[in-house]
Amino acid sequence: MNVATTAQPKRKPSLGDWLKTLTFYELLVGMKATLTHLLNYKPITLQYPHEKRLLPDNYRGMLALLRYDDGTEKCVGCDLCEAACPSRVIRVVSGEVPGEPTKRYSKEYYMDMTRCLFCGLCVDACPVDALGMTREFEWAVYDKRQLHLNKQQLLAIGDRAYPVREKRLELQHPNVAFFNVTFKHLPQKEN
Amino acid sequence: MDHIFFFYFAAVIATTSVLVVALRNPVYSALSLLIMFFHVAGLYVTLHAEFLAAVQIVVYAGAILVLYLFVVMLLSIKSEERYHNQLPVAGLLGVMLCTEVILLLIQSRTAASAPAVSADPVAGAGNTETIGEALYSTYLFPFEVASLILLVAMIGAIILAKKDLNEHVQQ
Amino acid sequence: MTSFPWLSLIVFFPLIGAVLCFLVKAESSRWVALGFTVGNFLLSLPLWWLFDTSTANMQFVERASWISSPPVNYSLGMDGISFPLVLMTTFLMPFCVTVSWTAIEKRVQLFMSMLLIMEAAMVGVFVALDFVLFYVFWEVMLIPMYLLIGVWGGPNRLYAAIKFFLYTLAGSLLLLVAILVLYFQGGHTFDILELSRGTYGASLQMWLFLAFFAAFAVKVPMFPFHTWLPDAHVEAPTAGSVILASVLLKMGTYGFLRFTLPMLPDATAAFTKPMIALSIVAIIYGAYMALAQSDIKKLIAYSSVSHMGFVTLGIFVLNIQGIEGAVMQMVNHGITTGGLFLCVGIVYERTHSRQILDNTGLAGPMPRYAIFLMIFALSSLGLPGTNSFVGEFLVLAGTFVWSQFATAFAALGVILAAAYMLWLMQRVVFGTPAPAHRAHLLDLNARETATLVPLIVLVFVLGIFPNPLLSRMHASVTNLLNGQKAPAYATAPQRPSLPSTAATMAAIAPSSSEQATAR
Amino acid sequence: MTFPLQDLLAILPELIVIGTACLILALDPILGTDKKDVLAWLTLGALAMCIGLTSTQLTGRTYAFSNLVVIDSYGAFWKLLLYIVTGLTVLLSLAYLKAERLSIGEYYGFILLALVGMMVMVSGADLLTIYLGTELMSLSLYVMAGLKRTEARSLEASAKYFVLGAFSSGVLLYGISLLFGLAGSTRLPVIAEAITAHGTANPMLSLALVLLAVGFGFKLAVVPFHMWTPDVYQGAPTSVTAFMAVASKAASFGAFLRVFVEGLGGASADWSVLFTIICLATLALGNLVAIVQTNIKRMLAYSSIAHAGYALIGVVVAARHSGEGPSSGFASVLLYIAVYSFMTLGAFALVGMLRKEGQESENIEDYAGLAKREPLAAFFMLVFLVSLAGIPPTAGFIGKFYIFMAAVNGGMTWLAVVAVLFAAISAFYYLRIVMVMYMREPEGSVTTHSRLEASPALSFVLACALAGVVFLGLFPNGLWSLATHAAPLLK
Amino acid sequence: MTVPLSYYLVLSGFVFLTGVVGVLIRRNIIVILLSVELMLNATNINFVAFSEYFHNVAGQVFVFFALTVAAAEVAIGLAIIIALHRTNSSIYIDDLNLLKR
Amino acid sequence: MEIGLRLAVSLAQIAAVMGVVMLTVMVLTLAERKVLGWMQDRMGPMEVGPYGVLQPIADGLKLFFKEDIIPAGANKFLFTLAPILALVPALIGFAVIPFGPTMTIELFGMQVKPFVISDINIGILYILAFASIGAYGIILGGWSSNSKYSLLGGLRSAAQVISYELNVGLAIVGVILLSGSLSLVKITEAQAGGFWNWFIIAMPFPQIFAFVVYVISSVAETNRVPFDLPEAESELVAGFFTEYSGMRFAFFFIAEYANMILVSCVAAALFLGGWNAPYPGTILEYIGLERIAWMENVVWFAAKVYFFLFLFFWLRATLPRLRYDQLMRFGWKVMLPIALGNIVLTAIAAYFFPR
Repeated sequence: MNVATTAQPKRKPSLGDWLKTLTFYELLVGMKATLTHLLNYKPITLQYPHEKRLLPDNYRGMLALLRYDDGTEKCVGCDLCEAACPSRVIRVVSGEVPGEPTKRYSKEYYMDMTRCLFCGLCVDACPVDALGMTREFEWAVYDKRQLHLNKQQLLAIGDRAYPVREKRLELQHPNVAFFNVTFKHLPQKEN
Repeated sequence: MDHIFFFYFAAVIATTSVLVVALRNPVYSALSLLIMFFHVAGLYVTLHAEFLAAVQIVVYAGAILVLYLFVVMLLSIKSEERYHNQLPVAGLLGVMLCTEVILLLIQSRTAASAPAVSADPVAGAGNTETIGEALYSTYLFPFEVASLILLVAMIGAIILAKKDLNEHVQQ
Repeated sequence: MTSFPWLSLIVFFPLIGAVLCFLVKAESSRWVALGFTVGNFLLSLPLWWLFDTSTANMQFVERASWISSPPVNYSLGMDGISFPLVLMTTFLMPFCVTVSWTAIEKRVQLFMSMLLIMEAAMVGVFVALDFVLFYVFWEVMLIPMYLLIGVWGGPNRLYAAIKFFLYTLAGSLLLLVAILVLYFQGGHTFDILELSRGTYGASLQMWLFLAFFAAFAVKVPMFPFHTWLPDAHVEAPTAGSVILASVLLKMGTYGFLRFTLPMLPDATAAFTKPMIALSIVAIIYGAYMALAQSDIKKLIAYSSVSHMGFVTLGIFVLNIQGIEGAVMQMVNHGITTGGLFLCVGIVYERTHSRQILDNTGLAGPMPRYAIFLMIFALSSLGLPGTNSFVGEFLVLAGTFVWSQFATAFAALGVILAAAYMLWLMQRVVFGTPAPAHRAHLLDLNARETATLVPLIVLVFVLGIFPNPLLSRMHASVTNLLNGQKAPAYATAPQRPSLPSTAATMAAIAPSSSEQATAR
Repeated sequence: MTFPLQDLLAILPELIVIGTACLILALDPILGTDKKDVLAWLTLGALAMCIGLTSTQLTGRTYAFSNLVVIDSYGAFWKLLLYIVTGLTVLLSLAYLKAERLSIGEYYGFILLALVGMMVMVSGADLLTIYLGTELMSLSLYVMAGLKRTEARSLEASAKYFVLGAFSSGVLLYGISLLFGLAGSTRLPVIAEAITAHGTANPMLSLALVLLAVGFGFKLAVVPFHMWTPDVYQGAPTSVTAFMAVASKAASFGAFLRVFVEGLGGASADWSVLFTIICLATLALGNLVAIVQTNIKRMLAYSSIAHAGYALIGVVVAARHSGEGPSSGFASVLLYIAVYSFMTLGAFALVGMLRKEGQESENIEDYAGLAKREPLAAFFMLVFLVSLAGIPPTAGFIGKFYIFMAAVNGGMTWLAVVAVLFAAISAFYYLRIVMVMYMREPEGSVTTHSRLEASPALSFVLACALAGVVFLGLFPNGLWSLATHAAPLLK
Repeated sequence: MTVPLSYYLVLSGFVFLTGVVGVLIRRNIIVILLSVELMLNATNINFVAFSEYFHNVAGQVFVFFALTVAAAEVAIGLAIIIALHRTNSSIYIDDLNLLKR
Repeated sequence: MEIGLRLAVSLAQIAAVMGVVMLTVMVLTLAERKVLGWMQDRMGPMEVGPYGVLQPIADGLKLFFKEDIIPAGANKFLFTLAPILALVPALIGFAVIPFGPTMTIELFGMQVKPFVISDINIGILYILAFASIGAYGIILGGWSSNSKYSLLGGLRSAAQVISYELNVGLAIVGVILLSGSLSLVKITEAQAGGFWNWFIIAMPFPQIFAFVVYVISSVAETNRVPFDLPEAESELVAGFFTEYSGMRFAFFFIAEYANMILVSCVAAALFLGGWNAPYPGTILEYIGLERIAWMENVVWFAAKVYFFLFLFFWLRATLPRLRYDQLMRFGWKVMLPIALGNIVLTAIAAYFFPR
């Protein structure tokens, strides 16, 4: 099909065109197509609850808070995730660890998952890798308030999705943890 | 049996015809008329005019009345608040004609027996054929005139209802 | 008797002029109209000599079939009754043109052609011998007259025109019904002479008489139906007034003479008394009304009512003096009143007012005019020596035979006529002219003089020598009264006239001519 | 079943008209907007052919299509009249439609279809045929009346016409059904036989008569079934009004006479009383109400009502004829309607021609000073109005003359007297227009008034109407003999 | 045991009258047309009844034509009503008063 | 007694036919979804019952128990009436359809025609008459809902149904001309003796054009794709039954499917020989099983009907919806002339070569 013929606005219908109109040729072509599909029936449907698709490796599912292998929370309550979130999903209330004036943690941590768009920016922003994305997606609930997750729930998800936890660096002083993590090329303290 | 059918049909026809006039909502009027058409068709069947009964429903109920409803809805016509002020005139006329009808009744009681009932009913199994035969032989000329009437109606309706006269010119 | 179609010529000659008037310019249309009216008069003039005075038969008869079913004929003819009226009509028409010469400024062509159509129709009415033809001519006059009054009339012309039209039409339509009834009762013919010969039942005659009366009495106009006349006269242009007064009014009386008397003798006899009563009422009422007028034209109009009362009076006394006097009076009234209207028209052109108060003291600035006016006025009041005297005297003489009492009342009309006319003269001719109009009061110019002089001449001629005219109508009138059976056509064998008729003729005719010559 | 060639030949004029109508409807979309005149000329050509054909049918009486159609001189008379008025209407429409921007080709098709309806009406020998003809005519006229669809008045006229027309046709059909019940057939001769056989003392017959009278009364626009007339005449485009006022009325009279005389002649004693009353009412109302009109189309509408009253006199007296000699009543009706056609057509043609500020000058006031602006038009109008008033030497007089003669002959002189009194009244409103034309000065500036450009066709129409009015007024012999030739076939 | 003809006549008369009254008292043109349909149906009942009692097929043929005419009338009538509604935006017969004087 | 018995038999017949029809409707609702699914490489309903075969019952239960909502401002009476008006005409039409061969059996001493409820001589007109009533349900449903979408849908539907009904009627005329009868039984009998006698290809004038017109028009008349303008989901939400729910909605739904079945039955009877096999006689007859030969006929009839029903689905799967003006133009400017021309040609052919 070259451009010249399509540019012409109206072609005088030839005898063949008339014949095609009269015999519903185009229509029959279409019907043949559908009939062919019927006869060569190969369904592409996935019976979802019964069979599920394989998820890709980098699937971004439900968010989770992580712990170190000793069970302590990774989160240091720095609020960076809250700042990074474009949908204002996250709310963090941070506080000092009692007795350790330089050590902070998140006293409360909320995620409103009804608003989350799973972009992963919070995960990127976290300096201590305290956030992670799971492969969970079946999160249908009857009450959308149930999607307003608190810290315990998020930690629970993390526990569920990340059975293998990162080891806590014993030598790391809580006050320099920042550097340790972010600048990994720097010389580390000896174990 | 005949009487039962007749009185049933007559009662419904009379009631619905009054309703057509009395109901204030045009849609209800039309629906009453619909019911009446059906019963008139039933009456035709008792009078051995099956063909007409079917045609009555096809034309009146199926075409004419649907058109009415269509227009009523298209123009979104509401029910009337009041009747026309010609009520006295109508009443007078009604009384006058009622008298006539009563006279007619008295008279036709005697006259109804007058026409001799011939042996074979004309409208037997071949009711449709008989009508067709009459239409195309005896009543050929009126038939052609009727076709012209339909032609006029068709073109006239198009001309009247078209939005702009010079529509086709501008194209 | 010639076979030359004189009457058709006279009837249709003006119609040619009417068409011609439309085609030419306004200026020339006046000349065309003048030419055709004068020509028509000249055409009718030979009839004076061709007319056979010895016979009561129709003369110059023409017949042709017009409508085949019902048999309506185009038949024309003339006898002693219609003869003077035809001549009078053709005689007056040129003056109507000349008097309108400068008075009419707008739509001159239309005006002139209307005049000519009027002339054709009027002559046609007088010469028609077929009832339908008569009716056609009778009605044809309505529209031109309506336009004459309505277009060129005075300020109140619309009202006057429509009033005139409706009165006349209503009457004449009843006449049409009467004509049709006559047709079926009188042997399925519309021929006037045939119908005159028929006899009709008494009650039918009554009804027919009433129908005829409706048409003719409106036209005359007799007393209760006269109300259109003052309006029409006052509002009409001069020529219109002249035609109205001189010719149109005569048609009513002509109708009485031509149709009512011969066809419905019994009804006529039965209605004599009321008719005479109405006539006398008209005479006195008209005169009284005239006394009260401040508008000259209106005054003359009411005087017409009064004068026409004399005519009907003369007709319905049903004797030869009365009827001859009536015919005479018809002609005279035509000339005299026509003259008066012409005079009023002339002065109206100058002062643009018809009020007596605006037109006082004309003798000073317009001496010639004053003389002419005076003569017409005197003629109108029936001064012996003028034409009106002859007619009125004959009528009164006839009435005297019928009832002295009635005569006394009728004579009252003459006296009142003298009163209002002389009073009018006193105010108009004498006294001092209104200062506002002083400048406009120029004496008669040549055209106007030429308009009036022939009439003046005729006033005296007919007043002094009425016999030539009387002799021409004598046979017909006698015949009319004689058993009230119309004569056959001239070609038909003549019936012997009864000796009693001859005796009456001998008794009356010399006396009237003697009186005339004595003055 | 044989091919009805004989029958087809008998209705050849109808077939020609139908064929032309269909041809026009087919040609209309093909032709450009500026070429619609072709359709008019096509129409005229067909009419000319029909005149020729129908002239040959002036003698004898043949039935066609199993006696449903009758070809006789009576029908031929009406048909000839209808051809002429239709032709004149088409001619006058040429310029009028252009001025009103109504140049749609279907117009001519509808005129012809209406004409077919009228022809069927006047030549039907069967109530059914006549009814269908009436409907064909009416439906075409409903559409034509509403042709100015952008104008509310035109549509209002159409709606009123339609509502009352549909009502009247319902009434008419009911009457026909009763007659069918009486006679067992709707053929007029059979009905006549049945009436003579069974007598008229039958309430059903009376009811049928009343209903038929009402039905035809609407078509004839006689009082009290006239109420649509003024509105419709005023609202419809003037050329359509002319056609309605003339052709529709003529055809209605033709069918009316045929039905009531040929079919119901046996009961004429009954219906003539009814029509005497209707006639009187028509005369009175038509003439009296016309006086107060200020719109000339309305006035002419009332005048046409009144004229129907005059024509009814002829019908009534012919039905009640008691005088000696043959009744000329029906012939006088025929002649009257023919004469009426010419003068009314002429008057409407002038109304359509004269314009003010691009609109039709409908108000009588708009005619003020017409004699000055348009002397010739005023003169034509004068003649038509004079003729309408029935003043000699115009045709109007001849028409009234024959009608009154019939009345007197029929022994109903009183009716004639009443009629002449109303004729005198009618002169008043006709003359009012003359007065306005000739004796008033035009109001406003002269330039606002105009008229259609002097198209030869329009001039021809006016000339024809004038010639008809004057010629028939002077020489009615030919028409009268035609009418007398046609009318006796009724009995 | 057949139904007498007069019964049908009375029925049709009643329906016809109702139609007439409807035409007179209703203001809505559409309902008026419905009333006209009532009248036509009354006529048709008459025709069919007569046809049956006379054993004459003509009556049924008439009904056929009456139906045709009714259909044609409705087509034209509704077209008029629609056009009228477009210009006047009312279909009440009282509101049609442009054409008075 | 006689009457009562006859009535009882008739009622039984009616009940049987209604049962079959309702069953077919049920099957159709499932079949449509399945066929559509398969044509679009889907599976259709699979959940309820094995391979979803019990889906219609589930749907029915759902609709039956669903809350019946009447919108505010709706005309309650008409809103209730409309679905009934839509359903009843669709079901009534089956009274004259011959499902099987013309035969009479003795039952309680009466002659009973088992395969047709009532063989009336104007059968086809009867069907047309009641088909035209179906429009009322739609137009009233649309109007009484007091919703703009519904009203528009109703109006569209009324115009469309009337327009296409005309074509249906005209397409049928050719068949009537050839068969000389309006009775469906007679028409079907006239096509006996092999597929060459079916009116779709029968001499003297094959009604193939009429057939095409009929099929297309009946698709339009039943408001099916591609003529489903009245219920166009994307334009009018759902057309005239936007506001309907529950059983009322079900009525409309059943009416639509019953209508489909009806027009399919008529098409089969008129054009494809009805219950006639495409060869003379029946195989069962040949092999000596005259007693149950009717079964073969009934099967043939069912096969033809199901072919048409399948055609409906097939078209729905294939074609997009038309624009409204296209729809009308197609009906009046294409279908109508073809149907008229067919009548003229058939009449001429039938006149010169009478069957």
